[in-house]
Amino acid sequence: MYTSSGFISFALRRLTGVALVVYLFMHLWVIGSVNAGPEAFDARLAFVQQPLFKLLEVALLAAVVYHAVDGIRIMVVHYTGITEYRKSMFYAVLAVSTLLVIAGGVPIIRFMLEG
Amino acid sequence: MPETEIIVHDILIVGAGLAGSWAAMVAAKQGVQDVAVLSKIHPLRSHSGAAQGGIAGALNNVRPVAGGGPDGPLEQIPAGDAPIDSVDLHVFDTIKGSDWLGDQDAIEIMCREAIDVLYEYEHMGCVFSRTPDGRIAQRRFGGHSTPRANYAADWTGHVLLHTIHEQALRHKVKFYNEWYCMDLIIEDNVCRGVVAMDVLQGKIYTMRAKAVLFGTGGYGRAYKITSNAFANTGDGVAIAYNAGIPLMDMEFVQFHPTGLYKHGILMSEACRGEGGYLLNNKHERFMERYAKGKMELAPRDLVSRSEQQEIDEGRGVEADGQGIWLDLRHLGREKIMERLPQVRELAIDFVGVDPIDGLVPIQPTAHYSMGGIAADADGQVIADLAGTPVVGFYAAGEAACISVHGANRLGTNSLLDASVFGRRAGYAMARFVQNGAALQPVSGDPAQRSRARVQALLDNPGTELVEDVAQDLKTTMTNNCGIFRDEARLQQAMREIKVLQARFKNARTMDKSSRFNTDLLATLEADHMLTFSEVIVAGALARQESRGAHSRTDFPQRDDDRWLVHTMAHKNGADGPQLSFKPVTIDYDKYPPQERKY
Amino acid sequence: MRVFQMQRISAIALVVFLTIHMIVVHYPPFHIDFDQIIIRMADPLWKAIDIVFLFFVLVHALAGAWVVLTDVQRFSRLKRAFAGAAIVIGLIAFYYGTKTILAFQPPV
Amino acid sequence: MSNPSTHPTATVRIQRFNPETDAKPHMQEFQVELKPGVTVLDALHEIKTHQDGSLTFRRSCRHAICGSCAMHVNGKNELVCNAPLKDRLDRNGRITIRPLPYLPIIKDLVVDRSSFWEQYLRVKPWLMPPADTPEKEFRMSPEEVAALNSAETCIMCGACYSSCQIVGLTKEYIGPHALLKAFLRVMDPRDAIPGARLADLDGADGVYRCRTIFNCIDACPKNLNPTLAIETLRKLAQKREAFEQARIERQKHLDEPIPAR
Repeated sequence: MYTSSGFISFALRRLTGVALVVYLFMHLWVIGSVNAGPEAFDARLAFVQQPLFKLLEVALLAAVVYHAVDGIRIMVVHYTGITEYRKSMFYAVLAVSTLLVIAGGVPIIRFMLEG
Repeated sequence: MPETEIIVHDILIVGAGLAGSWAAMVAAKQGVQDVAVLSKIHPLRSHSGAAQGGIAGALNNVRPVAGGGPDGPLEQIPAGDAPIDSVDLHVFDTIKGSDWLGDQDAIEIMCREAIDVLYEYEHMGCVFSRTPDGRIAQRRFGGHSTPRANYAADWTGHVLLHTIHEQALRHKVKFYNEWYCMDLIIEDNVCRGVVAMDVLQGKIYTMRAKAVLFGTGGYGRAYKITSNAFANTGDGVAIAYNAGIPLMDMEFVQFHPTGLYKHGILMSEACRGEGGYLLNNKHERFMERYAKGKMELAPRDLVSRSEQQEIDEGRGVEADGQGIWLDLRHLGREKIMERLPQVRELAIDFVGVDPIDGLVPIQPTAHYSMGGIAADADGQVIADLAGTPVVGFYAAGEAACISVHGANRLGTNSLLDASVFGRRAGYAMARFVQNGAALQPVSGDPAQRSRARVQALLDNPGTELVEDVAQDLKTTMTNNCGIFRDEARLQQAMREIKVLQARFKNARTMDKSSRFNTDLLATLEADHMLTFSEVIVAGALARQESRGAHSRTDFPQRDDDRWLVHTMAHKNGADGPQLSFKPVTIDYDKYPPQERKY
Repeated sequence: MRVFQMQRISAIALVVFLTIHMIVVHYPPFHIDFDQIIIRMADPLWKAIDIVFLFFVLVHALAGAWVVLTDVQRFSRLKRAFAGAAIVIGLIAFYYGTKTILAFQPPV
Repeated sequence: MSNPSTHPTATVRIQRFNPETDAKPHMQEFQVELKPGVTVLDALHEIKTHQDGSLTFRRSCRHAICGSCAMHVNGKNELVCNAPLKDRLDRNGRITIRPLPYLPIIKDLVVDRSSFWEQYLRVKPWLMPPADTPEKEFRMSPEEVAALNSAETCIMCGACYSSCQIVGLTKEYIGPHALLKAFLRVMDPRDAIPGARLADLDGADGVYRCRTIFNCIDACPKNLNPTLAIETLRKLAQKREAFEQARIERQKHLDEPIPAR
């Protein structure tokens, strides 16, 4: 096993990617209930709006944000050829992701607590 | 007797450095279908790749700026301007460098073909440094009267080795990587193949071939401080000697003036070619006392002797006084980074000094083996003073003594020697095979002897460690058969070698396994070093004169009346080497012996 | 077009669409129900945006999954099978998703 | 000679594996004296020659040019010959040495680099010179040579290759070393087949298999940048025909002096 910041970023990107693929199909399934009418839709929606799912939503947000921001970093490397700042760029991705997750996660948690 | 698996090739080359790879590539390119190379390490690990400074050749691309002095700036020669260099001048410099011991016909071939070889390298993809108008860049080198060291920064050997290996692959040469040659099969003065071990499996094979070439490199590992790789244990030289082939001029071992202090790792001569100084503990450029005309750019034997004299007279540096300063600071950061980047990293890594702003401690280091397997300019190995060819056996590169370097090699002539004569041997072997050479029969099972040898080493319950024997050999060779030699010390070395040979019989191989047994290889290598070291000392004892790298304090003068001859050493049973002497090829009209002054 | 380029182009598209999607649909994270969604989805422009979004998200997800699987040597024989499966799954999901998007109809 | 007891000792943890006797690799500890200037390779040598002769590793030049001795030291790939031992010790005076990862182990620290060399061969590492060669050298500008510096000093040690997680997942990937060699050939104005080379590299096993993990840059003992070479090749592959055309134009003038600027 060869650990490095490059490997951690790669592993996280893959893990979040796979998780998001799984989520995507669940998401389609939930929204798809509209085909069965408003009642079925509201029932499934209510089911996924329980507090536990709100917590999972924060995790989802984190996955989306990291995957996206790290993806942007990789594309910056592709199109600029900058490699010498590879470590600091990864740390910057972590910092930006964390900020975005906090900004997006706090309202979710607050909504959950306030009901 | 067990049935042995036998491997057959048309041409079999042992050693995959520049000489071996050139020979293989050329033979394959000439249409020989079945060319194989075996090497105890991967070909790209060969020590040719460690050469740094350049490869000689009178291309006439560069000249000193008028009025700049001996270490002034260089410029490209403008189109149409008269050349400053010539093959003849290169020949003369090489002869003078060799202290007139080099065979002048071979030297002439080398210097002439240098030009073709260089352009061929370039056409094959070698990435040379360039002049502003796009020609191959050249720099000064010790003992050369013009800037004719063609270079690729300070990794010249590396790019040459990779280039030629790639081209050998392109021409479908078969490589046996990590196969160790153990024996040479010669019957009735005809070479029939080799015995070799597949190191990975530990299996020993008879390998038959119509022609065999040894390009197995030099023997600098017999010394304690050496620039040589671990692999440079002179296996081929010892194997050939054991098979009855004569070794020539073995006493000539070159000490390079700038090995990193204590490590021996090479700081390229390009350091001085680019204008570096050598300083003693008083910060004097002491070369002024020894070679006023050439200063630091005198030939290596002279500079190493001068350094050793400074050290011996108490003007050395570092705690034990065994070092000398190499001063590159005045070259400036830009020049060092552009021309000597590898050298800089070595200094930082191994002695913790950045040459941009620090003095690098160096000392003479055993570097190059002028002697080796006696061969002619086609790489054809000879069996005796009359020049009787050993049919089907060739040698090239540092393992061979075609005698272009005589008593002292000039820097950048080694890459050239390996390339030119490897290439010529390739053509010669291709002709030999294509003119209908037959695969000669082998009597008995030659591999059996090597198997027994290996088994005996593995079964030896001895109390000695192989490494201790090898270290003691290196110590005695360094102390008693080094830069300065005399009768008493050489006798001492001879006695000690005999003792060490006896001790070796009681040495145990610690690793008893068959797969990838590098401990066994080290044992075999130690055996080989003990074999050829005796020949070095015997030659040094016999040669009662000082010539080139062989410097006898009890015979400080060169003696052309008695010693303008090559030393030939044949194995004489257990009695050690039997010496005979072969005249040097000299064109007395063109290059008569002169006093050698710089 | 190479999978590599599909990934890059869809990634750039997703950065845009996903931002819109997150802000509009999930924030502020009030309780969502059918009625609220219906109001927005009444606009055909939103339907179009969501269909395009769905397309890119499926391309990115399935191409990504294919890359993750085929980076493993033992699956490399199945490269084509995986690609076929991804295309079939993609088409079915796109059909199903589009149908879903179109199913959001304002109450008559 | 200094008294051995005056030197502190270092603990060298080495992963051992002898295929003839061991089912799987295990760690073994050795003690060596920490003399000044000792490298990691010196320590391995001391162990091999005086403690356990069966310890097996490759080495040759001992100054970072032959590429034999790349190993996995404290979790990083590097050449052990120019690595000072004292710089590699942790707080407890220990160093951990394993063979290069992601490659089959032959014995102890010796790995099987077959896939590495197969990929090297696959990119046709040799230059294909133009059909017509001039009497003298092809002319190359110092700038054209400088562009190759970042690839020509590769010593094929395998440190990058075996640091790459993609190589760990699939040996079908050409790998950073061979792509860097391909870059050297593609960028060389003397190479006659850059288009064919780019076409070969432009597949799923070539430049598109790189996942931009950067381990190759971190691992390279010669400070080379295979990632950047791969990025460059990817871009060149997209404008392959124009690049090929430019090469044909350049080769019309390969025997002419570079004009002064």
